[in-house]
Amino acid sequence: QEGKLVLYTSQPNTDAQATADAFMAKYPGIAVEWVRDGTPKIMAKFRAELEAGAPQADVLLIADAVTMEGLKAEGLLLNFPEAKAEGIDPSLIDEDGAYFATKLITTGIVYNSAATAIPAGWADLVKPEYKDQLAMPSPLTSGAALIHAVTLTGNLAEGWDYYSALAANGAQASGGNGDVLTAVSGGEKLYGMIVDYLPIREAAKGAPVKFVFPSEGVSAVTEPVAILASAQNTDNAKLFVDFLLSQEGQQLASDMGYVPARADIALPAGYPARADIKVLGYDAAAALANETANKEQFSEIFGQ
Amino acid sequence: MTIITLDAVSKQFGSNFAVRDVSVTLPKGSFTALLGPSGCGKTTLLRLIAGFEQPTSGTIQFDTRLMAGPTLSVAPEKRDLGIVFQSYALWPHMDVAANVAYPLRARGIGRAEIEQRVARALDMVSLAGFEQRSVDALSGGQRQRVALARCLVTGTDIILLDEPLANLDVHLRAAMLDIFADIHRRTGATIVFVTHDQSEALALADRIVMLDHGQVQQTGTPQQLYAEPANATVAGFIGRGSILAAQAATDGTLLAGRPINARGTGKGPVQVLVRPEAVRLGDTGIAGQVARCRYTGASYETVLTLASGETLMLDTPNRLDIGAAIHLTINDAWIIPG
Amino acid sequence: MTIITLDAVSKQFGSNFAVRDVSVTLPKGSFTALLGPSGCGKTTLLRLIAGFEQPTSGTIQFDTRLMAGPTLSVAPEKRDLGIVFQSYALWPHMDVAANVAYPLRARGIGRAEIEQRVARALDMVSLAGFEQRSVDALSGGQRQRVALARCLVTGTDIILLDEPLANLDVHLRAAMLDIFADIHRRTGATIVFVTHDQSEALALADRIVMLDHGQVQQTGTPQQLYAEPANATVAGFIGRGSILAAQAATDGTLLAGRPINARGTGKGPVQVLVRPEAVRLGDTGIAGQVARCRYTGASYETVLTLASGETLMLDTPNRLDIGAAIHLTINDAWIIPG
Amino acid sequence: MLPAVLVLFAVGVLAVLPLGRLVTAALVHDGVFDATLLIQRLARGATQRAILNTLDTSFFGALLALAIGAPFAFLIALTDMPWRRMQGFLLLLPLMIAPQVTALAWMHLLGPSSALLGALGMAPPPGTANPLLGRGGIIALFGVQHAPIVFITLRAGLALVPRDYVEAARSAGSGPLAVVWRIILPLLRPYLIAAVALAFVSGVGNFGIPALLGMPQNYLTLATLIYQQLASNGPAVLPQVAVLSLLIGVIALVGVGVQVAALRGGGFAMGRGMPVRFGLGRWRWPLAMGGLAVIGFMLFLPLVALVATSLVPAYGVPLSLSTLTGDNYVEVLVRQASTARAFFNSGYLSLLAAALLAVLAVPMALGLARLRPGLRQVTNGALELPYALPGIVLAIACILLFLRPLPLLGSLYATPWIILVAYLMRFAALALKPVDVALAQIPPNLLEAAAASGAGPLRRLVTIAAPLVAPASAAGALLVFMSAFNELTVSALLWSSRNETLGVILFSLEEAGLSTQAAAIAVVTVGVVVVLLLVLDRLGRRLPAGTLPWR
Ligand SMILES: Nc1ncnc2c1ncn2[C@@H]1O[C@H](COP(=O)(O)OP(=O)(O)OP(=O)(O)O)[C@@H](O)[C@H]1O
Ligand SMILES: Nc1ncnc2c1ncn2[C@@H]1O[C@H](COP(=O)(O)OP(=O)(O)OP(=O)(O)O)[C@@H](O)[C@H]1O
Ligand SMILES: [Mg+2]
Ligand SMILES: [Mg+2]
Repeated sequence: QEGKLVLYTSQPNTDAQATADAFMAKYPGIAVEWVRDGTPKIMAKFRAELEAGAPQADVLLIADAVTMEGLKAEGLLLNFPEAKAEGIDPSLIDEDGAYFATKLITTGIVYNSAATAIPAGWADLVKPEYKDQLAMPSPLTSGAALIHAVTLTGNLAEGWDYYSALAANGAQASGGNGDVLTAVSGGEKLYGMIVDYLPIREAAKGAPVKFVFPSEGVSAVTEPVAILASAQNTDNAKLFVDFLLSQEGQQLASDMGYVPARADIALPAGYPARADIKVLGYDAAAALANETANKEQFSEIFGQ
Repeated sequence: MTIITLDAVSKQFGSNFAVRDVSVTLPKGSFTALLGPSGCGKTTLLRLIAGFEQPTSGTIQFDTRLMAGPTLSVAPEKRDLGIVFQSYALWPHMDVAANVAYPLRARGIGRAEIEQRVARALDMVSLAGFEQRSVDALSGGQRQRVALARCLVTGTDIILLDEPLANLDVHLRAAMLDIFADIHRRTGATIVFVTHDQSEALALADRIVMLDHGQVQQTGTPQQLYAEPANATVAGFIGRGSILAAQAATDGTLLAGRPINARGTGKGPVQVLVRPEAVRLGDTGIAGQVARCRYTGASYETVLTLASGETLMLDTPNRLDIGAAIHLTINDAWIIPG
Repeated sequence: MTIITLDAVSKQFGSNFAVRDVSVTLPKGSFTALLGPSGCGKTTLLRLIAGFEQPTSGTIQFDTRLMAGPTLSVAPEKRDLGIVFQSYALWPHMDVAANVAYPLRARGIGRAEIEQRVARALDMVSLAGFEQRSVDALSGGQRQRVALARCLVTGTDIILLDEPLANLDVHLRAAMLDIFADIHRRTGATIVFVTHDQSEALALADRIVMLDHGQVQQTGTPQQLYAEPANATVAGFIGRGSILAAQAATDGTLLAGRPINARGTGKGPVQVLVRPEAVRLGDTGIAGQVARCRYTGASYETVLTLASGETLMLDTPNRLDIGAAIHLTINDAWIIPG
Repeated sequence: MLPAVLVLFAVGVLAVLPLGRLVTAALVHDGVFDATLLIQRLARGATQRAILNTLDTSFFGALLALAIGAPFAFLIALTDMPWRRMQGFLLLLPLMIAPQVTALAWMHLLGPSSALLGALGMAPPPGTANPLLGRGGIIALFGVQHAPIVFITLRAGLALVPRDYVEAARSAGSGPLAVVWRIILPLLRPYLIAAVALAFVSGVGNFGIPALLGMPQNYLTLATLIYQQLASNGPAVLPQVAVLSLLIGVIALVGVGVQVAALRGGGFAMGRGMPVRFGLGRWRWPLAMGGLAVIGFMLFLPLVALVATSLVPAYGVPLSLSTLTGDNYVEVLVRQASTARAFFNSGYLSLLAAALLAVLAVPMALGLARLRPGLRQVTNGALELPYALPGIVLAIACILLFLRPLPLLGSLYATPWIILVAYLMRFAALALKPVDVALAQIPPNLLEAAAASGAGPLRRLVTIAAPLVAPASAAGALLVFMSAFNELTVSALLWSSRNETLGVILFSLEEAGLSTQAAAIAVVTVGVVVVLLLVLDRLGRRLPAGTLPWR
């Protein structure tokens, strides 16, 4: 229980620091070095290292499972079936133990308090009163947004036609979730598709935004953690994974304002009861297989 | 053909007087040299006349028109004068013809007339055929002449020249002297030129205003300044010569105890200016010792030390040995006033 | 005290010869002027000696040491010479003492000795007490002297000066002439100086190398070049004078049909050089008409037109009227060879 | 000979190496030259649109920069307008402030939640898109951001116009305006072209402004297209990205080429002389006020908006006495250890880069001066490329280059030194330019006099050339420091644990939707820059004239 651990993560800075701090508090002998960036960029970094033949990271903690699926398919992940993952819905865990969900980040609807129409579900967003007022993250930029698109098109009856209707209604798809929050809280757009924790946290600080869990259900990403096959510090990496999945690690996620993956940990303030959140499912393997097609479909609809 | 009148003109930069209390009248059609050592205020005076500087006090008039005074200053572009800078200030982005035509364009004169007048001006400075040349492709003397043509082209009555020959070599300088004299004769303009070279001033001007420390030392014809300098500054600056102590009385002037032929007035101990050409070697007369002898081609410029310790300059046809004892007589001297 | 020998030195820039086939020997302790009009290659020749340029062909030797040749060129810093540039090239970020001390520092000389030698060098140029001055706070003449001190401080045997007086005013120039002469006497160094001013060359040098178009026109003492110029170029460049057509025969030389006293040799139609001081006005003799008369202070420089249409320059004590008919005799003339 | 070889080596390391690596990635696949990727890329609508957008915004942005910078250059360099120096100083600030921060400030100023406009009751209603988004906004901010470049370039040219030229024209009968139009402008033409070309190249390489103002509307320039490609497809598209980088490189090269040609071909030998100074007469004060108003609008309003944003608890909360809070500052400065670290990291990395480049610049410039003119041009161009390319491209090149351990040095990757190396590559041109100019102005005699004094090449370099160009290399170092301190895109891919830079922190806060905290950091950065500049201004009184661009 000593040495170091290199963590590549897409968690926001503050959360990354808190996670590392908590782990190091538990294992004082291990020095965590973490690098934080958006999922695509942290992956770009990882891939560049890979290309040059010297990957640095031991553990990846990134937004979505689809990317993990891809890495797994390339054989870049270390299987860790003996991880202590009890209490976590098995559907959230890779069957070979290549990656594990650490929390649930759902995507719903945010609106500016100045908005007159209050959306209740996804279907509302294509109505005329929402014309030109919707901001959404682009799947080309955000991994969560891609899964969201896959989930919605898979679960809503309209499929991709829903997105076409959004586009026809003047929705603006670009950037990441932070951009959507900025646009909506800044009043430039009145509505947005966005991950839950951002608006809930900002609303608590007084930002003029409210978050809605749409009636049709929400998509969710699981912020999976995985050990890389190329890891130098495999033992420490395993300790880290176990820590994240433990009650302690899960409580930490909740304290940071996320929906924890373990059912036995309470949700943070500002969220409805766990039972009231209807998470829509999706097929990660299919999502991976169709990743390019989905992105192209999206690009086509939104003319990008 | 304009009278330029400066009345008690001073110009201060900060607390430093560049020009102090200058009053001069430059008559119609005169050709005046502003002469003086470096930093004496010549350029400043010229720039005051041109309107690039405003006098701190005093007035400047062209004929009866007030150009600069306590409350008023006519902009340079409204003074209708021509100026040639030491740097020539030819605009490198225009060819010769365009440079010369510029003042006419600025006056809104028609194309045909411009062409004709430019040709005339270039002709006057013997540069016909150079119209399309780039100014970068001209020699110093040619540039100088283009600058002159540019200032002549409007037929202005006042031409100002700042050290017009300073950048030219000896032979070009002689040629330009002729051109200036010729232009003056042909245009009859009132010309003012700045120089620190006394030989230029003597050769060219019909009047010299000698300045030092911003103040006028003497105004007069070249002959007056050479033969009868108003003070030691002028005497030391113009021509070669030696300033010696002498005793003046009503019945004559004594130098080294011997009577000399001295012009001017003075009483008691005075200073006299002795020009080299007024000194003759002889077997008798004032005694001296050769201190230095320098070849000039035509003769040797010899410097003697007199018994008083003063030095005296004269020209000798042969090299004299350093230290040789000789005698000399002084045919002419000028008692320096004051 | 080094002999500088240039043997068939040429320097081309592109296809243009700046220096062409120059062979001269500058004896130990000589004081040589490189004289010539602008662009004749004086500076290039000096820079070849200093090592800033490499000859295209030919060799340069100091005593018996080959400095530059077909395959070799000693770097300037290894030639152990002093040079003073026209621009003085003082380093503005060092004070006077540091400027002068620099060559000693570069030679790794000790602090105490440096101080002493700098003081001696500054003393030699009468600048003791200026050690701590910034070079920007010096006048032109003072800068010139600092540059000179910098080049004297190492006690070098070769001193090169490029137009050392060109930027100074008349009075400073005279003072610097004395200083150079003095330095030469005291150090006995082999001095080469570049100038385009013939009077400087005449006054200062003991040998003159006159260049034109990169080629040596004549080498000799000042008196030789003045009195017996080797060709029309030298005759026209040095001193004032007129070049006139004459007829030479064994029994004498005829000018305008009258016999004149001509030195030199020649047969048939020749050109003679007539200096102004060799011309006397008289009642009889060669006839001429006054074309121009210019005041110089001591006299009037008068130009006559002769019957042949040629012009002749002389000095007259009074202003003559333009167009007046006069007669003159020529006491001395030089038959220009070739 | 030796200096030339050394320079070529340095340029090779600083410029050719990273670019060559990119070119190989773009055009060589499996060891054979293969341009199909390039052609495929060019055939795509998105690429063509991005090229067009890049040219469009950069060109009109440069023109706008000219329109803003030129009048100031004229007024400040040529007239007796009051407060000239202060205005010159303030006008340089946009250059010292990161483009992202500028864009952020303007968006906060003009959006519906603008605290400032809100207080005036002029804020657009909620639901109004930010007027700055899209082409117009990008052009406008390019204009603001690059006006200082035009200003500096033109001022350098104006300082060379001798007074005599102007006075000759005035005594020829031209009034001041005619003189400006007919004499000064034509003389300045090469500088005008160079200024526009420089502003244009800066626009081509700019990422921050089109990222904040264009990407939300899918208005992409080449720089943002590269970013988006990387972001959405990951490094799998590295070759594609390299191809796009080449395109940017070509456009930038053309701009640089125009600039070089302008300053060389059309350059007039202008004599040195007293500088020109026009008296404005009764227009003095009105013009000074007008100038200040423009600067106020360009600089202060957006900065005030940024400050306002940094003082509310969450973005969108209106600023009032009850919402006023210093929490964002406390959060970023005290609670997040990473911010303090970032200040330190950015500080010492920029300082090191500036110092190293300042020292290197003198021998490099000396060596450059020895190259054959043609080779010299090429070398200069090569050095400018890493500056003109978007930082993210350079970063990728650096990763490709330095990931594997180097002999002697080991791997630079995951150390701060890789950022330093990238800074050295990126900003070498900035440091070299002023030194190059200054060196050209040293009379060769000064060096020859040293040689004749017995000083060898090294001694001449150390004792003569270096001290004489020290002011210029200090000025270059200052530019490097400011640029590196504000830089976001290079370090974005190169930072590693505990080696984050200010830009990285700012960007990730913005990305996480924490606009208020991002604003707080931006405000602090601007503050630091201004304080630094003021300190320099103080020092500047003892430096030779012209060392600091505003003095
Ligand atoms: N713009 C200025 N500001 C301050 N001082 C000035 C200015 N112009 C001239 N001076 C000072 O005024 C004095 C006279 O300068 P001016 O240029 O008229 O001299 P000058 O006689 O033309 O000298 P030179 O022969 O060297 O050209 C000098 O002491 C000079 O330093
Ligand atoms: N570095 C150079 N490159 C090309 N040509 C040159 C160079 N240096 C000098 N020249 C040419 O060589 C010729 C001689 O120049 P040099 O400088 O030696 O003349 P100079 O006699 O010193 O003239 P000046 O009296 O004007 O200083 C000129 O035609 C000049 O243009
Ligand atoms: Mg002057
Ligand atoms: Mg020369």
